[in-house]
Amino acid sequence: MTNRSSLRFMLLILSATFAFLYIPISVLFALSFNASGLPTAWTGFSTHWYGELIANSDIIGAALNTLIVAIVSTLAATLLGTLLAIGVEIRRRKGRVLETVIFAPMIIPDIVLAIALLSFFSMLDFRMGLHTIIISHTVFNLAFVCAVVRARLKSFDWSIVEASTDLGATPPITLRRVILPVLTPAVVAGALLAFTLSIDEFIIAYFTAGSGRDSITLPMQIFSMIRFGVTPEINALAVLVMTLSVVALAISQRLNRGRLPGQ
Amino acid sequence: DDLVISNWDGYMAPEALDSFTEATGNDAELVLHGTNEEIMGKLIASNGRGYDVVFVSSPFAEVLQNMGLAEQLDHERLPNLANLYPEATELAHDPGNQYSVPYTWGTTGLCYRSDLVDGQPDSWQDLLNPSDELQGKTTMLATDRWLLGAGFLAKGYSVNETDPDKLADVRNLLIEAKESLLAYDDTTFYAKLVSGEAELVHAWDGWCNYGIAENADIEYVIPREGSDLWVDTMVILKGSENKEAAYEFVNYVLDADNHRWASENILYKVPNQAAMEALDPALIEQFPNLGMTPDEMMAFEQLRNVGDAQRAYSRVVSEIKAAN
Amino acid sequence: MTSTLLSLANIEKRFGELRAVNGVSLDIRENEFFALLGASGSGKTTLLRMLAGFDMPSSGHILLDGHDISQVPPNHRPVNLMFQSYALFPHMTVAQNIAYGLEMEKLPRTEINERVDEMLSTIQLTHLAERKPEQLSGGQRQRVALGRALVKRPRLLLLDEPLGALDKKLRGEMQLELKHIQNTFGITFIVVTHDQEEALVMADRIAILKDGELLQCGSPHEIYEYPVNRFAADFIGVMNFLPARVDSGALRAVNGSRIAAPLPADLKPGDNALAAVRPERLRLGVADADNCLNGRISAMAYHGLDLHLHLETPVSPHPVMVRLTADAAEGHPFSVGEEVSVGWSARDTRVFTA
Amino acid sequence: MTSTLLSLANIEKRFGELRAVNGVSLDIRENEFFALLGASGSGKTTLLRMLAGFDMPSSGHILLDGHDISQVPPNHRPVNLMFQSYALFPHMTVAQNIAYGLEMEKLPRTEINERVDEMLSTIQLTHLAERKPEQLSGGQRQRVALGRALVKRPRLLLLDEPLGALDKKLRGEMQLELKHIQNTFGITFIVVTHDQEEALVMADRIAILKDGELLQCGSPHEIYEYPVNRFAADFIGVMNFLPARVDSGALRAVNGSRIAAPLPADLKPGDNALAAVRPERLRLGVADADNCLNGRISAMAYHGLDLHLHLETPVSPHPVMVRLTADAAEGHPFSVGEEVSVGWSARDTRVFTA
Amino acid sequence: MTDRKPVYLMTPALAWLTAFMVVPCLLILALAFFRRGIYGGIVYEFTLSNIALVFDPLYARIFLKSAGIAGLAATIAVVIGYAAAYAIASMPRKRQPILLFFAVLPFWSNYLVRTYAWIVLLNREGLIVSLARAVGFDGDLPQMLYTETAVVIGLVYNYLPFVILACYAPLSRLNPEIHEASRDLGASEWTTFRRVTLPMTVPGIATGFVFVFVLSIGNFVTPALLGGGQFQMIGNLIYDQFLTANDWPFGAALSMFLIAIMMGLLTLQTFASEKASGQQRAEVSDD
Ligand SMILES: Nc1ncnc2c1ncn2[C@@H]1O[C@H](COP(=O)(O)OP(=O)(O)OP(=O)(O)O)[C@@H](O)[C@H]1O
Ligand SMILES: Nc1ncnc2c1ncn2[C@@H]1O[C@H](COP(=O)(O)OP(=O)(O)OP(=O)(O)O)[C@@H](O)[C@H]1O
Ligand SMILES: NCCCCNCCCN
Ligand SMILES: [Mg+2]
Ligand SMILES: [Mg+2]
Repeated sequence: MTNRSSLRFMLLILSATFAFLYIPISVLFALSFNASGLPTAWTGFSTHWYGELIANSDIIGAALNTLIVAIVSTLAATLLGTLLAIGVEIRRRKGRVLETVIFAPMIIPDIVLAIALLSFFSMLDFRMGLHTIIISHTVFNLAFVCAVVRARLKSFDWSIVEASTDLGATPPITLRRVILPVLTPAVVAGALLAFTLSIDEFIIAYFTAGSGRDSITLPMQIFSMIRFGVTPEINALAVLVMTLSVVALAISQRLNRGRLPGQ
Repeated sequence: DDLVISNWDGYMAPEALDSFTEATGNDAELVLHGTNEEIMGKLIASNGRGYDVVFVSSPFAEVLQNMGLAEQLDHERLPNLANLYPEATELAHDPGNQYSVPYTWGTTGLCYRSDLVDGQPDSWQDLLNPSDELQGKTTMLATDRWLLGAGFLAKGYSVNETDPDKLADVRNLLIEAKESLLAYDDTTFYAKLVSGEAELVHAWDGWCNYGIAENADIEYVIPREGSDLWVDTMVILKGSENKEAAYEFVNYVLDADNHRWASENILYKVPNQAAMEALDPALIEQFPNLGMTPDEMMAFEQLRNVGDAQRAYSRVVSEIKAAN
Repeated sequence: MTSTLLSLANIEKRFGELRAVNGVSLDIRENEFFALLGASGSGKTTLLRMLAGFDMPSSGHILLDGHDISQVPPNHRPVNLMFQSYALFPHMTVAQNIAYGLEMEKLPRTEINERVDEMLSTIQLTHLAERKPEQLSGGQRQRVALGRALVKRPRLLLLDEPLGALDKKLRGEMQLELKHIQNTFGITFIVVTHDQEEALVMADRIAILKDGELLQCGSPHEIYEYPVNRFAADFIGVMNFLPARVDSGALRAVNGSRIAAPLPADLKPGDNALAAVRPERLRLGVADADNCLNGRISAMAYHGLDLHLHLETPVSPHPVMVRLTADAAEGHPFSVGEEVSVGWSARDTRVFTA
Repeated sequence: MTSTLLSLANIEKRFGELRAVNGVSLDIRENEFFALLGASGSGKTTLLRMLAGFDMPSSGHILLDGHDISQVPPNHRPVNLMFQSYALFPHMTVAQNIAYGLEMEKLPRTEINERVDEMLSTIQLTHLAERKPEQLSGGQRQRVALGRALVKRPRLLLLDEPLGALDKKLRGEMQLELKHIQNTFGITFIVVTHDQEEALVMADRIAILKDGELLQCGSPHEIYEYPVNRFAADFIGVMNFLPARVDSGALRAVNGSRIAAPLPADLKPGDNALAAVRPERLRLGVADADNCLNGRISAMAYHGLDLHLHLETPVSPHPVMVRLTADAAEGHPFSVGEEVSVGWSARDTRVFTA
Repeated sequence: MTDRKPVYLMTPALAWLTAFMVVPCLLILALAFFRRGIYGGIVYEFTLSNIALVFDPLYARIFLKSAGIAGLAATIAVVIGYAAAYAIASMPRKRQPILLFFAVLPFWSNYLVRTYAWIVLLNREGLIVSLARAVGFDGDLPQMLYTETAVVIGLVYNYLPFVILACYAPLSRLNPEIHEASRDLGASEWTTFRRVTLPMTVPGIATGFVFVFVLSIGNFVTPALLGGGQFQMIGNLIYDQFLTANDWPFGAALSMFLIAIMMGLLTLQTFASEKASGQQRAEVSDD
């Protein structure tokens, strides 16, 4: 796997994939700096749209709400989904399975889940807001996290779990000190996936949001703006979000040099 | 609590709520919905709670009424109703404005690039069965009622037709029409005209105006077979906990100045006589369809809730969309 | 000191159709060094896993200090297992692997460090303390697994092939260390090993498993000198078997010659039997031997400290093996094809039912 | 038949700072059974991995039939490796694991099936052919790994501890089988083993690795009887070392007594030296012995076929080990604390620089 | 005790799912057995007509069509995503998290924004065409936007990172010696990949495939924007029943149908991937 020609081949695959992933991104990057804001023609470099963006408190507020929803529901889903995956795999190894409930959140059409939750919450007279979006996002996110972690658990060496127990660790300690660290790459992958899903989710968020502005998420905001096409501010926002993410990563890298998630 | 109003994006003057607050002392919040369907779904599932005033198209207002979610309007509290054209108080979906107040109205027709399209299109056939040059350069509205509407009008049927045979006719017509279509689009069709991707699109008049604003070669025409009369309305919800303020809001909108101001901002006709009479003539010059009179519009039939026939409509639309 | 620590009562473990462990009953005494021997797949690992608590016996009971521990989870049993496959924690260094069990006991950090350092030097891995398992050689991994189990000083330590991957030198040292730890801390050991010499040297008692069943259990001397049956005799050490028949109180080889040997009571005239004698009990020449045998050298093998001769004889279809000390061998320059006579005494002969 | 198959020229492999293999040069002959011995971590696996083509030497060359194969990928080398960790395919059954290598050769299905069946019976796993590796015992897994490599009948077969997890009985049978396969198919074997006896019995030649360096390479007899230095002597078998000094042509032990031994030429008067003698070369009594020694029995160990005495003597800080045959031992009922005299001859003594 | 452990690991998630999925969804899905009111709404009168309607060939056709598009998108995404995950997993271990990060980063922009970027690229007057013109190509380019191809591209693009993540998880710690053993036995890199690595990572592939498939079949934004609304996914159909037609009973019936089929497929997939990856019940317990 480490010989040079296959390494070169791997680099080729990576470059091609990343090119595919980033071509549309470079388009919106360019658009965000296009003076006219129209996708049709380049009319000169301008940071005008970034100014517009900063001034647009609706968009900024929605973006912040999205971030809150994504982060909290990712954390909750990662925790619940990972534990679920481990539990299911332990159990499956013993021969009993209960897959359906676990797959369901992925398969249930968004609109069904959305309407069901809204009906349910209003039946119970549940106050709605960001928290109800978070609760709802956690439902499907945890299923996705669970699926990723399970894919990894299929090739997990369970004898180290026995070793840990044998050495006196209680199940929670084994979980924390042995299973989770070994699963870290998969858990990180699951969390990234949940975060990504949540950040983009529209229907369920729309239906489970409260009725005020304080629980409007970015996709809700953007979908409602669709009749004007994608405005250049939104492109600017997308660029800003990605840039900030890279900056955050760089800072966290610097803070714990050499220690990355997944190591 | 703040008054919560749900409306489409850009369907009010941007500062409208601030001046409402200033004028009445009521705090108000605007939330947005992308489509009628979204807000309807949300209202039905939550049993009409959480919102005070919603902006929806007339068939949806009818549904709100049928489901018992709409407030029976107390006209005493809406003195500005008097500003409406008489025609606007007797609209078919809600004669006497029992539960809804018209906010905007207009027609559905063809919006096209006069610089690219040969001659002036004047028939639904120009859309459904376009000339060779227009192949792959037309779009139709995607929402089921308006999509079918184009077919009904082309065939000379009622836009609320429920006869199965006639529905089948329309289905066949629209399936054929699909061949020459670039896309179904009810959100960005005007942008496609501006970019030149499309040259002739099925459009609501006001929205065609957005195109005209960017490219003066864009024009709007009502085909000779006619149009529907669409009406977007304001509905106060029965479940509203701020009815007082909700009435004040609707009344505020109906104020001649305010409603005119809205029209100038969003380039839609408003059913407000006082407002329309005060409209800047230059605007009508630039956007001729703003000049259409209630009289002319009343010639057209309104979309109505079709009850059980909705199932057949959905099915037909599915058949069209599934056809290749 | 001979009180019973662990009692297995009729333990059975099934995997589907297969009975991996089949009705084993056994007492292990306090502070004993107990060796489990058995062919590959005979159920040794399965047995240890049940003692450690990872598998439930399909039936039977396990008593520790007289209490049934079948329901006690592994982390609450004062029992540790060193895994045959090592089961090292891949994300921890050598030192962390070893410290883990002590941390579970919530010992003070200084004590943990002390004991880990001590263990590292015992297993001679001090210089690799910071390595991850994947950067270790096979033997180094085994030593980490061993150290990780040993450092806990449990009452009962189960070791599944603890020294299998080590060279002889290191194995010798580790054996001494195991003995030392046992004596110092009074730990009871159950060791699975395929190295019979290891078992013979180190164990107080040995159990032989065959196809999940307990064949024999006894001191090394008993097991080596008085195997209960043909299989046990064959399994431990090397044994020459001579087919024979009981004939009016005497044993006769296939060629009719008499074999002088103590006859077990249950053999009746006419029964088929096997006479057995260990290669090292055969001596060159027949002077004052109870039994003697002539044969032709069919093969010779040099084993460092001794020389093995394979003899073709009239009394057995298989070559008879003779083990000569290097000393004895150097007196005679043997060559293949040569005829030699060997003798042995009656008391070195065992007789089994065939 | 003694043409060189494989030549290693000054092979070196570094992991960071560590030189896991350090300047090894070696010729392996066609059809030879070559054993690699060395302490845990001495670089044996690393060396095999370079031969198989998984690791590139940091420097040096590997020639097969005179051609440099450093750049040949593993699947194009007529070389197979049996992994110390087995590396079985977890998703394939035993039979599929074994068939895999033959399928790679695109052999006809019938031949594959035939050879797989044959190999299954060789490794005695016919009844487990349809099991997955995780359902096998340790020894069974090892046999699958062995079978998977053997069935390919390559020109050069590298075996990393092929029999380490097997009980003695089975190991003996497998050893014979290895020899048999080698003879039948003319395969050259390089076997890593920690079992010296295995190496001594089976190998045509043995190489001893120490800290990545080649210490000695020669026939088993050479290695056992004429180790090149103290380490080699100590590593293979058991050796008693007696510290000594060269004193005008003679060797004197620490207590001043003379040690009769052939002196290596490079030892000069005044040098420190070590006299070495194997335990089995010491005899009870001093009749016609060149050297003699009195000692007190400090420990006794019964090894089945022989008895080991540990003697405290004035000539060495460590106990001197004596290995007596069971026969010889049964004559004397020894007891700890007893004084005994032992003797040995000059030609059994080796002398090393200290 | 080993029996209790999995239960309490699963309890929080299962409780969550029960409260916020099972109960609410059962309430809604049960509507499949009731009648739609004349003006929408529900008439609580038992009927199987909604269920029967699902088996109309029209809906089967829509289902097959959208399954076809989703399947194609999932297949392409799995091929690209697996290759990328494999490449990431074969990079030095400390680089891997960064590579993963950059693989998902584009997807922290916004779905619509990315989809519009594709419109800008693909449309008749778009960048790709302009680029082709700029380099001197003046033939007719096929219509790219508003085609099935565009829909598939959009789906693949948007769900690719999920495949990468799903495949990376099992690839991240494959034992290299198993790979080496295969090479040693005479397999080329490719054969090793096909016969060893691939089967051992089937769970990841299956997971990735399922992700793209379920997300695609329920997607309506991409078909609307990149497909010009000319392709209807089953998710879209269901959405329309609930929101446009206000026909909850039929929407519920369609949903049940979709869920049942997907469950069936998933059960098959679990079964198949367990066979392929060598997972088996470790023991036959006697209880
Ligand atoms: N990937 C690696 N990174 C760093 N050091 C390594 C790596 N692999 C092996 N080593 C070190 O190289 C040395 C030689 O290892 P090798 O596996 O060749 O030993 P070995 O002779 O096979 O030992 P054993 O008999 O214990 O299997 C050891 O000290 C080991 O720790
Ligand atoms: N999970 C399992 N499923 C089915 N059979 C199993 C399983 N584990 C072990 N076995 C079988 O049970 C028998 C006993 O296995 P065990 O591991 O106890 O043998 P062992 O004595 O430790 O052998 P070795 O010396 O080779 O390690 C073997 O035949 C093995 O194939
Ligand atoms: N079936 C529920 C899946 C929810 C995920 N929705 C994500 C939408 C991303 N655009
Ligand atoms: Mg075992
Ligand atoms: Mg090794």
